[in-house]
Amino acid sequence: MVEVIVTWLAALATLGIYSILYKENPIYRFFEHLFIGLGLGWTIFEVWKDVLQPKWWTPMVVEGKWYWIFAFVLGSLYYFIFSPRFAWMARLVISTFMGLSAGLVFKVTAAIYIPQIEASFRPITFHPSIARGINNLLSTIILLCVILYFLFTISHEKQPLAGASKLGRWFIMLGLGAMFGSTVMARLSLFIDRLTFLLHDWLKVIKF
Amino acid sequence: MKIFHPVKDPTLLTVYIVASLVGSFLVLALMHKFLSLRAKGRFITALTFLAGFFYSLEFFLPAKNGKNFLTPWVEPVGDALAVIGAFAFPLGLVSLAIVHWGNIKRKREGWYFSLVLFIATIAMALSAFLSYYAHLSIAKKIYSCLFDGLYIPLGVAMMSTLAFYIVSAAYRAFRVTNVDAILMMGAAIIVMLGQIPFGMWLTSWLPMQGIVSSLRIENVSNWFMTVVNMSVQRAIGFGLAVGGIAMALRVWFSLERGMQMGGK
Amino acid sequence: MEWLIQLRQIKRQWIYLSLAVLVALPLFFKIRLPFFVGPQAKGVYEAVKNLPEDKVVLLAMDWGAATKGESMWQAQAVIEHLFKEKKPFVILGYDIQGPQLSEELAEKLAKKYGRNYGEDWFNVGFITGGLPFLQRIAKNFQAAFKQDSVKRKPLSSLPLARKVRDIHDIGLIIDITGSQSYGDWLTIQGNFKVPLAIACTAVITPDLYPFLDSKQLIGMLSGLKGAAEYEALIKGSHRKTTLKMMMSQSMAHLLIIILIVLANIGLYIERRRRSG
Amino acid sequence: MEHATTGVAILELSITGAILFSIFWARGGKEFFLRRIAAFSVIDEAIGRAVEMGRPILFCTGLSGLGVTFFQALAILSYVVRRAAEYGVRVIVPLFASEVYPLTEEVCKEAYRAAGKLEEYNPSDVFFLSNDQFAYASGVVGIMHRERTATHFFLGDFAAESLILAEEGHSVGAMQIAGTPATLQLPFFVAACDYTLIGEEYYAASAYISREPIIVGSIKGQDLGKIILLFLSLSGVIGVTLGGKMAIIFQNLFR
Repeated sequence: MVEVIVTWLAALATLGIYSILYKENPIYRFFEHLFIGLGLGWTIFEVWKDVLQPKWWTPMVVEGKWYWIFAFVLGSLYYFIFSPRFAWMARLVISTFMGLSAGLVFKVTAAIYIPQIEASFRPITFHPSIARGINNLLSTIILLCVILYFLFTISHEKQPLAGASKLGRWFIMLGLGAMFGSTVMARLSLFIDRLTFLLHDWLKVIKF
Repeated sequence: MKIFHPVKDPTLLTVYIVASLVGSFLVLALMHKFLSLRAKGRFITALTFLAGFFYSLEFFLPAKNGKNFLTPWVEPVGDALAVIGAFAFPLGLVSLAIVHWGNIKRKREGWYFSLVLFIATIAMALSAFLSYYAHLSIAKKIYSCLFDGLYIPLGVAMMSTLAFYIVSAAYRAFRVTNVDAILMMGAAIIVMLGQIPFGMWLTSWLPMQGIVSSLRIENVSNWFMTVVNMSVQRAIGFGLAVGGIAMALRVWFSLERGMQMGGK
Repeated sequence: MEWLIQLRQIKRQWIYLSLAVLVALPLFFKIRLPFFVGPQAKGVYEAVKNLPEDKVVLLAMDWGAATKGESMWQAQAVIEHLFKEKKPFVILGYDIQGPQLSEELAEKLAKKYGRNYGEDWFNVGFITGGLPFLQRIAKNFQAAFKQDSVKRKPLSSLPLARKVRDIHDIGLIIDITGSQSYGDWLTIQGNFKVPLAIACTAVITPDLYPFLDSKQLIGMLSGLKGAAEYEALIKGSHRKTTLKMMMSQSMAHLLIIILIVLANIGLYIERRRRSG
Repeated sequence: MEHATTGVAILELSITGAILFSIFWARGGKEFFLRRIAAFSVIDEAIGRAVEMGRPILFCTGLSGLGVTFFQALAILSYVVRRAAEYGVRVIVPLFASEVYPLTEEVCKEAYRAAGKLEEYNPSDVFFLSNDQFAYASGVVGIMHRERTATHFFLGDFAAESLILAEEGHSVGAMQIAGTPATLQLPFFVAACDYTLIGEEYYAASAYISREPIIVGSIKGQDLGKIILLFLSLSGVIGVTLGGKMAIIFQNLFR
């Protein structure tokens, strides 16, 4: 029984969201607010179950680590943000968070971009396969031109840089176009899945 | 770490907790009274500066078998950040509630949708807590209807609208107006054709081997992806790496005008 | 001539409606656009067909619900072909759901082709330990698994499982994956020279081309297109579900390209009229 | 990579050194040239459009949590809110991560104070909307249609929902400026928005907007950093092409 209700609710929710494609209307607005409300309710549950209980309440009350109350003190300082006289206390916590996350940039940059730097070392050798050599040469030229395009404090009027950065912008456009084209399939399959749900699971008008 | 050892006995524990609660607010009150506005500002800027050293030093300092003197603190600090951040969630909830309570109170047009939002929030939170902690079967049914019946499908439906938007975006953007648009359009069409069997059929008459085979649509499309696209993404990545470090340094040394918590 | 210029500003609601209709049509009616099966998909098909008599196929199901939209159809096409050609295979995988979901596929297809668990295929389920564990399997398959994941019985009790002693009894490895797991299988292929094919999600395809032209891979299935190409190769597979979905994809892709052409025609005529 | 290897430490610290050196060089009075970037020269025009139409501005920071991407978006938000406050135009800021709400609230209030309009500041224009990616997208789309926002800024971390926001934003007839380090979303912003900051242009925003000498100095540092990476990459290509010992050195540079 619950299955049938779930299928019907899912179908109505899907059609409600799709109504925005025609124009903004009360049906969409209803499902929009419903969606945000459900999301908030779920987050309230998740924040307690996954963060506050296991990482704060249990260590403090059950395991006796009394010093976790300071996390509560710091967390409560946020709430002084609305009072002009005490707002500086909120800034204590905010500025500490800003400093900590700024310091994190070195590890994040290393994890994401160092492998990219290593991958840019491509041998321009034509021995095993000529195509690979040409492609590696082209990749290096593209890398050079696109980086030159991003130079801000050097004027792009003078010749060697002007041509290279224009070429760089053209390669960027080709790259963006290729990225766009390669994503079309994935986005369409999202809709095809929804359509097969509506036609097969809900209306049962097509068979698989 | 001696003083920070756990306390098992419940009454002593409550004493410790209450004492530290009162103690910290006392310290804050004293700071509030005796520190001048400028001193508070400088203290806040100093906090940003000091906090910046934690993760950067932990990353750069040499680590003997994977640990340096800061490494043991990474996990607790991470948990503390998550917990303190979690305390900001109710504040965010309050900010949204104020907006929507305002709609209801002033009976602004469409106020009943704000009511729907409140009801949905309470219904989902209650049914989630009751079914998880109290294992009530009625709560489990309601939760299943709300979660599997509405919440998940709403997300999947919203994401699937991307199929429509990608079509209208392509229709509007790929116009022969300037070089940028032409290049982007050309690469997009080739890669799109390379993904469907019909596209491959268009150039299936070309030989399978040899130089000419590189003109087959799937090979041209793959060339765009593996040579052009990968190198462009890599070059953009180099810029972002440097830009990210620059932004972090501007924040770390409080150089950004709008974000100086300690004031100028 | 006036309406030609209007092609430049087709209202988006009409575009969305035509997309919905064009995508739905192939699901109802048998629409077949000209269809071409690429060399990579044929490579996998041939490898399965030419599997030596005494060898077994190893199906690595390194996918889960997240990439079901592509990986499940690939798994179904490959398993159906293995049953049709009566080629024995073993299922395992790095992902908890992969082996389970493909076991359901296998049981459903086994009824149609009259194949029996334990003789035509067996499943050792979810494996952990990454590459080192794969190295162990390659050297001594029997010792690596206490029991199979379906009947929960020792491998010696299953006739097919008894035959798989080590990597030399494996004639072909097919890794169906939505992640970087193919790296481990490439290493195994490098060490033991067992033919390897990879069925990946479309987004991973560009990463695999270098391994195709260096012949480390004998074939590849790329996303839903790969599944549709493979299913088209299997004669008599009546359902052709992936083919219908692939037709929907093709219709949508062609709609986009036609719209772009129309828009530019409208633009061209309008510009010529303004300058003419 | 849990801890920096010597190669990584040298590289990242030399980039940091280049940036700090340029900042002190600028603090010493050195003026730097900045090439024109279209998106930055139209920010005032975009705000002006909202003023003429008497309709609010939407500033969407996408899925950004607390981090450098969000800080850059905040630096731009601070400028946009200050300019908008001068003309009495509302800036609606729906947020995805609740932990960034206090910081955003504080920056907007400071912007109104800097514009000398603190009493007109309406705290409920900045609010936490949802931390579910697509609930957030559906909510922002609703705001666009109901508040009839005239100008949209999409600046920060974005994922798949970028195209929903950009396309619905276009259908509302708004002028849209976007910028994100999420390279995979650039094609959709370039296709659907009027101006898009590509890659590192996003991190040059605060320099272009504030034109403060110190921050423009850090942009010079970014250029020096890029030249370091470019030089490293090219020498790596040569080293690997030569093969032999050179290749091994470069392959293990960061091990």
